[in-house]
Amino acid sequence: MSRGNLEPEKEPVKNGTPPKIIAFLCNWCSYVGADMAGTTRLKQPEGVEVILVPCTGRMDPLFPMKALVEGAEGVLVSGCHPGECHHQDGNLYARRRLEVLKGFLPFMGFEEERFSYTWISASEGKKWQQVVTKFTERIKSLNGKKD
Amino acid sequence: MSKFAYYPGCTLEQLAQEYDESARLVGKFLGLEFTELPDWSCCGATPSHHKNYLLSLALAARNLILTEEQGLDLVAPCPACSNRFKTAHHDLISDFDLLKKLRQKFDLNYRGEIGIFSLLEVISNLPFDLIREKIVRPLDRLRVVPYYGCFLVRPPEVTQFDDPENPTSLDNLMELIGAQVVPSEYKTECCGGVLGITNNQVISKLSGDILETAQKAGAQAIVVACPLCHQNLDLKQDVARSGRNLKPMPVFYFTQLMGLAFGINPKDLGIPKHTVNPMRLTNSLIGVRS
Amino acid sequence: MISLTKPDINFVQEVETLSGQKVAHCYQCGKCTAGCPFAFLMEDAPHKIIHLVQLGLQKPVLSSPAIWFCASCETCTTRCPKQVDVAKLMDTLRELSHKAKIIGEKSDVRLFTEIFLNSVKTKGRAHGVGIMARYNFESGHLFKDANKLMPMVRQGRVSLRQKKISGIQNVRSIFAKAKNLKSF
Amino acid sequence: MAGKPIEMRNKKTKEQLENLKTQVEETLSQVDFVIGYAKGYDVLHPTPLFVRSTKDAQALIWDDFCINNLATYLPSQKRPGGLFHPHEKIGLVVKGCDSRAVIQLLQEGIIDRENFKIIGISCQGKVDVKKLKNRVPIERVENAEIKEGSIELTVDSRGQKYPLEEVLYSKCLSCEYPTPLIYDRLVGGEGSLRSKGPKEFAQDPYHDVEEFEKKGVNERLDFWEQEFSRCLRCYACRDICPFCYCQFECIAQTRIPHWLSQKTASKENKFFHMFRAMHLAGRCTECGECERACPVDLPLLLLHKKMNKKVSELFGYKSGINPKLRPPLIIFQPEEKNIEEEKWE
Amino acid sequence: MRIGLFVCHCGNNIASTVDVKKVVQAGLKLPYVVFATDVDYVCSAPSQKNIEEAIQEKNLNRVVIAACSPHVHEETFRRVLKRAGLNPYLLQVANIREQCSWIHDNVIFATIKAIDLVKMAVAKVSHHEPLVAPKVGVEKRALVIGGGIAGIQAALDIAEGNIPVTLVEREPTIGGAMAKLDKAFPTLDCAACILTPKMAEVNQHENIELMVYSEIEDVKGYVGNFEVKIRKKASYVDYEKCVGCGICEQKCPSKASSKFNLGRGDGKAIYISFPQAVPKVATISPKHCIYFQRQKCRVCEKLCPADAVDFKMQDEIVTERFGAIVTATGYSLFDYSQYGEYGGGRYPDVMSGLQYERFLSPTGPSKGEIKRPSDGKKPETIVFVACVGSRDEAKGRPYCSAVCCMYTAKQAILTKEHLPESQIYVFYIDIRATGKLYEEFVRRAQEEYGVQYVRGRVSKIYTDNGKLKVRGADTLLGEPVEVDADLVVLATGFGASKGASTLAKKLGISHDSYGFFTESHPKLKPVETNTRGVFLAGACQSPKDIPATVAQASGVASKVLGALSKDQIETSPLVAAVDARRCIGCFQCLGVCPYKAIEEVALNNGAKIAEIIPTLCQGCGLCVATCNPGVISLNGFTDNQLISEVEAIVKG
Repeated sequence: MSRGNLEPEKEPVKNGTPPKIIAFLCNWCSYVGADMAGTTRLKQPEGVEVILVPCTGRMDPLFPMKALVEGAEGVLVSGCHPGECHHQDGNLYARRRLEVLKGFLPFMGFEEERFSYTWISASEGKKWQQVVTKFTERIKSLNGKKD
Repeated sequence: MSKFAYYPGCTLEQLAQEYDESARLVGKFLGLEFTELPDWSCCGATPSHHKNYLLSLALAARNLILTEEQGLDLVAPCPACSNRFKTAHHDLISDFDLLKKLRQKFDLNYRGEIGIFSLLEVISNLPFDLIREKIVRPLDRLRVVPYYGCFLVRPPEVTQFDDPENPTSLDNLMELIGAQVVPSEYKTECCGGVLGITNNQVISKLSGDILETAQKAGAQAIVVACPLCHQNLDLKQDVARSGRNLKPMPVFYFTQLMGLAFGINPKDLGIPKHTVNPMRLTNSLIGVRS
Repeated sequence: MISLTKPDINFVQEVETLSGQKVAHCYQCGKCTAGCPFAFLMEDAPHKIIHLVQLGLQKPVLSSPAIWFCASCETCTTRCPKQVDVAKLMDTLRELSHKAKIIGEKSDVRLFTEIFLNSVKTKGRAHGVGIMARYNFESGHLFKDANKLMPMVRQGRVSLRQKKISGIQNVRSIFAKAKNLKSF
Repeated sequence: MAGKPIEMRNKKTKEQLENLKTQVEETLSQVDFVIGYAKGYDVLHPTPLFVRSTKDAQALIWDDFCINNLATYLPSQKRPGGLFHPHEKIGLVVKGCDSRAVIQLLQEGIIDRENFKIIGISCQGKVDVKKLKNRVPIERVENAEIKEGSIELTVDSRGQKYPLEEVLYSKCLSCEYPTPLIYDRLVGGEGSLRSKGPKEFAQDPYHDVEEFEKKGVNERLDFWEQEFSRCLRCYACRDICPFCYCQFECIAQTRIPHWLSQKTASKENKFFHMFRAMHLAGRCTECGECERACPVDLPLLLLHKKMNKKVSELFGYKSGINPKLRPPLIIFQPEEKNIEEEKWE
Repeated sequence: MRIGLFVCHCGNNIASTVDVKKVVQAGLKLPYVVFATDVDYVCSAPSQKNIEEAIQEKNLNRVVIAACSPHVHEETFRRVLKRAGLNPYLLQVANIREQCSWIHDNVIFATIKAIDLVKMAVAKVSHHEPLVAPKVGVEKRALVIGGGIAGIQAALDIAEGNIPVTLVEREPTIGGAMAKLDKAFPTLDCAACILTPKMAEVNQHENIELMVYSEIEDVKGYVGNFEVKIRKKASYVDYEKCVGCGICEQKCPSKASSKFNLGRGDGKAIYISFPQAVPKVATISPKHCIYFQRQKCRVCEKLCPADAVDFKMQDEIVTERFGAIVTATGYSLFDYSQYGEYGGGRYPDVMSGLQYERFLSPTGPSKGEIKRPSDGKKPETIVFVACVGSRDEAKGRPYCSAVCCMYTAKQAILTKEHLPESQIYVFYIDIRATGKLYEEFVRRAQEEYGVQYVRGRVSKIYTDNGKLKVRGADTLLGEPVEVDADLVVLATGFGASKGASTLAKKLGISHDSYGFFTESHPKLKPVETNTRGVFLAGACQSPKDIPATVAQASGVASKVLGALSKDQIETSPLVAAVDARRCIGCFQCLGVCPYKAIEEVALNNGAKIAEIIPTLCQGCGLCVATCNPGVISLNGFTDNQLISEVEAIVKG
């Protein structure tokens, strides 16, 4: 259990409330991975809210877009590793669409750091912890720059 | 039965006389009848089986046979000896060819009908009440680490005595005489044994560790049941302590401490003979200002 | 490059019959080494010695100083999960090394063994002082533990003389016979 | 600075018109009607013309203002209740740029090749009325003619003159396909600003995108905030787009799914234009009709060009060129060599 | 709409970091929430009862349960709703344990987050609609692909359950790899003796139709209703007529190497794989047949007493319907010629384990005598090399093949029994002997048979006047070592069976990067695949030994019998559906569906629209994300449901 890299989370009052981040996780790999992180008690920042999707193939780029426009501070999408999609190729379609979105958002005035996607297998609880922690830190420092 | 053939062995005859004396005294106190095995010879000790297995058997067998002639069980205060005897006995009775070979080639006619015990074994098997009622001055100021060493408990199928990894017989005896037993993870780690004679490195590491843990654990003394251990821990304690920040620490034979508890005079128990001066501690134990 | 081809089967058999141990039973878990108080002195740890025997590599085994560092504390034997009597194995290897006249570089122990047994052979009992003196003399480090000796003499703990036991004859015959006998 | 080709320009345009008329007439025998251009309410605003007879054909025009992308009509051909009777065969006058839309629609399987005929007509660039706007009161323009590389306007019966490259559509200045990429008949052979015209006419099609990308992220944010705050959500941009063939089903107005409300809040408008850009990513052929149709002059093409730029960077794909290809976002590669995924170590 | 909210303490698992009471209070303020309470263990039997009662008394029509991950108890709670007379799909679970209380320390923020999660769930559940699981009729026949021990066992067990089985095998005989084995560890019983009776049984069983020398051409349909095209390859011998007398093989003048003996030993162009082949029929391999090569010969045709030879035979494709499919396509051995350092297949006396097995076998090329292929001499020193093509990332095989340790020990023992004088070395990295009696077996090889195990990988094998020099290391000695061997046996590892990935595509199941088929859940659904009605048995899923394979095959049989026991099967209602009134017929969805579940249908106004076959749809939602006008919606994950979740977070 590495709380070490989460020291800042220890006194949230100092840090202010954790940034609101929406994470879309696929039902077969990443959601299970996130659960795994839970069962192994891997501490994580509190701001991350998970939305379950059946497969990253379901990821219409409009969801992250909507979330950001509506004021989410960061959006993360995670699915099965390429080649291991439970629904064959859903994540490979998603990769193309999300990558285009990723390139488009900065053009519209959203820092590119605010959106990302990754692959997390059912057994990679540890990786999930690392990703959300890194991502949250990233958003924090962005907000830091803002004000 | 409280009648035994008593086998002092070469060490007790010489370097460890205080063990011999205290053993006989305490034995008497507890109503154990020790008659020294007539014309006993060396048990063979480690060197014999280091060099020649049959030799080691034969040398041990000679004494076993003498015992059988006495119609008594054998008690050897020195675990090195008792262990040799037990091993020989064990090997001989479990391998008939070996027994035959011994008869034919050495005409050593061992029947294997005797019991072989270390002194600690005999005494710790006595009913505790019998011991308790002999106690006149419990050593309740003594914090001591009981140290067993190798030969008493290993290998179990040979020694048939106590737990090879965590023996308690000596602990119990010490508690019985009022002493406070300080536990030590090293109670059965080797002190260096026979290698101690030829190799000081061994002493300073192995015996050193034993001393250090004992002292760190807050013990005032170590109690042993083996003259070889005593030699490495007491006689050669300067070597053992070398390079370690340790105070000198007296090492007693369990018979000596029991003797003290029974009110026997330290001198008669050969306590002053030790290399590391035990007298201040001894006196404090028996309430004599020194 | 060690060649494993054509291992010395006889050697393996000799070890196994002498010690009554089957070396093949050892699966090299290393527990013996882990528990051996003397491992810190050994170039070849106990489990490695056994493995060398398994491979039938006589010379490296018998010439290994390690076998002389075993004080028969029996820790290995007591703890071996495959019930191999390692200490016994070590005895056997020393015995064979004696026979094969292969002597490990560190032969102090061996020297002591000789002197000790000699003393027993002549007197029937081991004569501490005699042995020490003799050993110091032959091993070259004179006055080793001399500082210890004197007080003991004063205390009369050690007598400089040692009388023979009356049954010395049969002790000597034991030595004689043992010498001539093959151990198995 | 005006080069020879410009002088030939008017002559050529007139020849083309004659040629066009005959082509249309001939095409009529194969289709139910041909869509071309006719004079609108003024010289600057030609309007689509549905030619059902040789008589109608006489109303056809072809001048420097015929910008409308007629391909926009094609998708409704398939849809019942659309503009035409189902599967009426159509003839279409198509410029080089418009032809990309036709190809893209074919690629998406929205139209069947056998259901229409294309009369390709090569083009030398059209005049951007919006560029005139901020020079003259265009509602009072009585006549417009191109002479010696510049446009001569008659406003309130007084003549005014502007260099051609100042008033041509930006897309024309960087036109790569003056001649249609697909057609059954071709009018006027080749004739391109790019090939024939002066060098400075040729421009990098994405220079404006790159310019904008240089701005800081907050600057970009504010820019769009401002722009979209003007959007009326009249959906003209969408309705004129050849690829917004969802028409009434567009999620901008549905309740199921309910992506955004109808209030013209800048947030809502922004999301509308963003998702439209997303939907058009790799499909938009940059005809610019959305921008032309926009009553408040939003720089919409900038969005779509950005998307196309990204798509071509990622998948080396350009829309409306090859009818055999599949749109990039409904296919994938097991290994995407141009996608650099984020490492989370 | 009346939503009921139940927040679980889960003992202290949740309550210790989430202020459950606060969550309940916050919940009560949410739209449509008419009832909210906290529960100690919401999954406990009494709590379930309470929820049922609450649903009825408060007449709730939506339920949100904030507790552990939906993956743990969603099904449980759906049943609760059902018992309470509510549609089971009007439930939403908020995961406030795995993804909240267990990963946070700070009570304030953990509680805030829990409340957010509840908000999301409430928002989403208010968009829930009652769903009904579609039912489909069931074709009560099973297809088993692969006639190895896995397929044989599965077929027999299914057939015993009175379900007709078609067993398809691509070779001319069933038996698979096991038929090639001499003996089987750890019992050392003769492989043939235990296998051939089963093969015969397959042949005779009234419920089993055997189709050898056939392959799967195409698979359509879905659980209960698969339509499978099977290609019967031309064997040029009429299996109906052939009596397996073998005269043709004796008299055939051609030369070929025996496929059954893996290229070791001679064969003929027309061949019967092995004496106990089932069916015992001859097959012609055109590649070697003189007639096919040079248009003359036809000796077999002349001599065949049953006149079964038919040179004009063509491939034939038959179409059959099945309710369930079992894939038991086994494995392929790693090709050891990829190891240049081991001779890359140049040395005749270096062979694979299975090839060596043939030499041990009485039916093998040397009639069970161990001889060096090179000179036919009895080998004195034999070296076995473990992990050839296993646990070797450089060769793209990082996994353990699970059986090599054991078959190596077996072959070492058998060798010792054949040649007691031989000296045997086994180079290994670790011994993997986890099965029943396995470790004991490996110990026996060393302790009783004196097989010399050397811990270390072999680095190079090269020839040196007639000997194979095997250069390895003894990592226990920490020394490089060398053995002069007469014969070297490489314990080649398992790979996916040839053509596995193509078959996977046809079946719509997925496979891992090595080509082994992927099970539905590594622990809890080891024989199911992500395509309902398609099951896995044996080494096609991962390297397995015979006991494990047979066990899985029987497991599969029970699954198949279970699936085919009903007259109708309920499929998941969480599938996509097209809004026919809105579909614009662009058909972009058609191309992306991985399950071929979308088809084009014409409305009577002539318009063409997309339609989804619910029983085929696996609910991945790819089509939904592809549909620009959003006319496709995925039950349980509609745009509005997900949007409402997003808004619950950012607006809430």
